[in-house]
Amino acid sequence: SINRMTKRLVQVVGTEKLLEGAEEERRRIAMDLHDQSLSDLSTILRGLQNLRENQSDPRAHEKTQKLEQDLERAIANLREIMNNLHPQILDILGLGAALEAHLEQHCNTEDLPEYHLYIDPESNTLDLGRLKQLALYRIAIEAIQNVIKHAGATRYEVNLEICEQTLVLSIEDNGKGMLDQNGSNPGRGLNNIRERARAISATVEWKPSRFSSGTRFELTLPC
Amino acid sequence: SINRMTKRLVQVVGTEKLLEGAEEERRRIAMDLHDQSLSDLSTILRGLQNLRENQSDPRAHEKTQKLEQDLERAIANLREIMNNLHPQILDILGLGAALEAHLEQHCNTEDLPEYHLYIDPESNTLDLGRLKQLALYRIAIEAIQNVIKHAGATRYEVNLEICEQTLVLSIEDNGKGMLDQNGSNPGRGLNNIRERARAISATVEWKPSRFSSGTRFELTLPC
Amino acid sequence: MQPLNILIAEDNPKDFEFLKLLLNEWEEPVNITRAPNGSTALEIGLLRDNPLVISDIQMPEMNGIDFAKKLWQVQPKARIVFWSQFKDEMYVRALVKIVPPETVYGYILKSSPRERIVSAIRTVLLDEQCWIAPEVRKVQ
Ligand SMILES: Nc1ncnc2c1ncn2[C@@H]1O[C@H](COP(=O)(O)OP(=O)(O)OP(=O)(O)O)[C@@H](O)[C@H]1O
Ligand SMILES: Nc1ncnc2c1ncn2[C@@H]1O[C@H](COP(=O)(O)OP(=O)(O)OP(=O)(O)O)[C@@H](O)[C@H]1O
Ligand SMILES: [K+]
Ligand SMILES: [Mg+2]
Ligand SMILES: [Mg+2]
Ligand SMILES: [Mg+2]
Repeated sequence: SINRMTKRLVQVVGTEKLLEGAEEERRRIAMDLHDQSLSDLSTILRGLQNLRENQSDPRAHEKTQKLEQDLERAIANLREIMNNLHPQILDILGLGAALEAHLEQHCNTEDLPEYHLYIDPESNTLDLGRLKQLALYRIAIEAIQNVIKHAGATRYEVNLEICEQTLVLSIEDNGKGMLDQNGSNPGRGLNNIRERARAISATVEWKPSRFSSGTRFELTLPC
Repeated sequence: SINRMTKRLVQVVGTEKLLEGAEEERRRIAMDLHDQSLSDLSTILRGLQNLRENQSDPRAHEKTQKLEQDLERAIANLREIMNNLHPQILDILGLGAALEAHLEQHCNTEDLPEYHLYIDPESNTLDLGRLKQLALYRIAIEAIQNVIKHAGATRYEVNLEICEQTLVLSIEDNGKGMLDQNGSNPGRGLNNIRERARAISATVEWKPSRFSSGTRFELTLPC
Repeated sequence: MQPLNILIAEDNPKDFEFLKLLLNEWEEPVNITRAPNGSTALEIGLLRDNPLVISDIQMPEMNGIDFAKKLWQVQPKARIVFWSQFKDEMYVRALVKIVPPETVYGYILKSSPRERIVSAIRTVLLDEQCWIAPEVRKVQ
């Protein structure tokens, strides 16, 4: 009945708020990791360095150095986990910088397709708000992930542009193109992209790329 | 129009899946912290202990001991963050044990109202599945939090019971009772409880407690 | 002298390597078998007489507590030392409920000093006495 439907619609908003809350909490936990754990461990690392420098026994010196290296690795690891939880760079340097950092850290190896990143300088002046920015970031990451996983491309472009009051985020590859999905796809990626886009009132589309083959993923957001 | 409403309803399911995905990811990140970070740091801690034992210079000995203590604190801290992200105890020991652990760790101080916990032994035989269990846990934590924050109670009871194929989770306080909310409440707690309950098809209710004053929060879930 | 057969249930390779090095330093010859999760550990444990086990708690497939419960149902004399990152008393309390009467077991933390880990394992597996880490001992 209409009545029940209206009721459910009110609930949708609730669920969306819950999701927002979840993102906020991730952000908080990432900050805890950063401000507490990482800073504690960095202090300990400095303590170890100081200990080593004053160590006269060569065996103790060597052991201490080994511990330092282990701790450096553990810190790098924790940083990675923290970043996974919430990319703090996003809050500090914005979407363009966060995408650049992600591509450099995770997509810049020989065995992966070559990427070209273009960030419209105008995009830096945009004040999207934290949640929109985060949604755009997560959408871009999944679209890039899909290119790497499925497209069989040798190159792709990631663009963030502002055209006539509209933000356009596109990821375009020269791979094999998207096949018709016959409802049999068990992945969550495309659905998540659609959901996140909807939550921030953006439009998404997958179409043939301007390369001779491949897919262009395009998100537009009036702003 | 009906058409648009139906479309939005389909989207609800998407949003709920996104939320489930978010919980799964938190769980995964907590496991990473557990398996990587905690394990690395424990290895380093043992290394420090070993270093100290072989240290002849008393000043170096003392410094190393100080570093050990700092690292122990950092590890404890990380455990807490990990737990905040996803209570692993829930997956291993179940809902009753997880609630008991939470109450003991966070609600067992002099300045907080006294609690009484009853876990029906039968509840241990229940196989709720990970997501339902997690929703119940988060709901209980928020209801307990609300008692502490708002009720002005001197005692409360937390009960997890099975009555005739139905799980009943109740949190009952002897505080001032819930005032009529005139839509002005900016908190997210009650709404989150309702959303999480809805997602697992549970019913929730706030009513007068069986004490002379106060609130009884009750969740029922057919199982 | 017959070697001691010790089964180690541990999913984390680094933690397993640490235990292996530790046991290999003993004077007694030891024969180590590794199971990367609880269900494999259970399969192996069920085939042994009075198995000696060191088990992690958080593992894929089957966790250490469920593994112990199932093993003790069939092999009530199995001696198990749990070694874990979990510092919560609840884990020991859960073990108290499932350990068969007269069976000894141990609970140690992975962050404990090496010497303490060694002595805990020896106390349970060789001296047949319980050993519970002081951090979680309040329960008894
Ligand atoms: N850039 C692309 N090129 C070719 N095919 C693609 C591309 N992006 C997505 N696809 C196709 O769309 C399907 C669905 O993608 P989706 O992201 O939903 O799932 P997944 O990547 O398989 O799994 P998940 O994202 O949940 O890890 C993929 O299996 C793939 O066949
Ligand atoms: N056990 C209780 N006793 C008395 N009042 C309560 C109790 N639980 C909730 N309330 C009332 O309900 C209101 C709404 O609670 P809710 O959890 O939604 O928000 P909050 O706790 O104020 O903020 P948040 O949960 O977002 O941190 C509270 O402000 C309080 O007035
Ligand atoms: K563990
Ligand atoms: Mg995908
Ligand atoms: Mg609240
Ligand atoms: Mg493990």
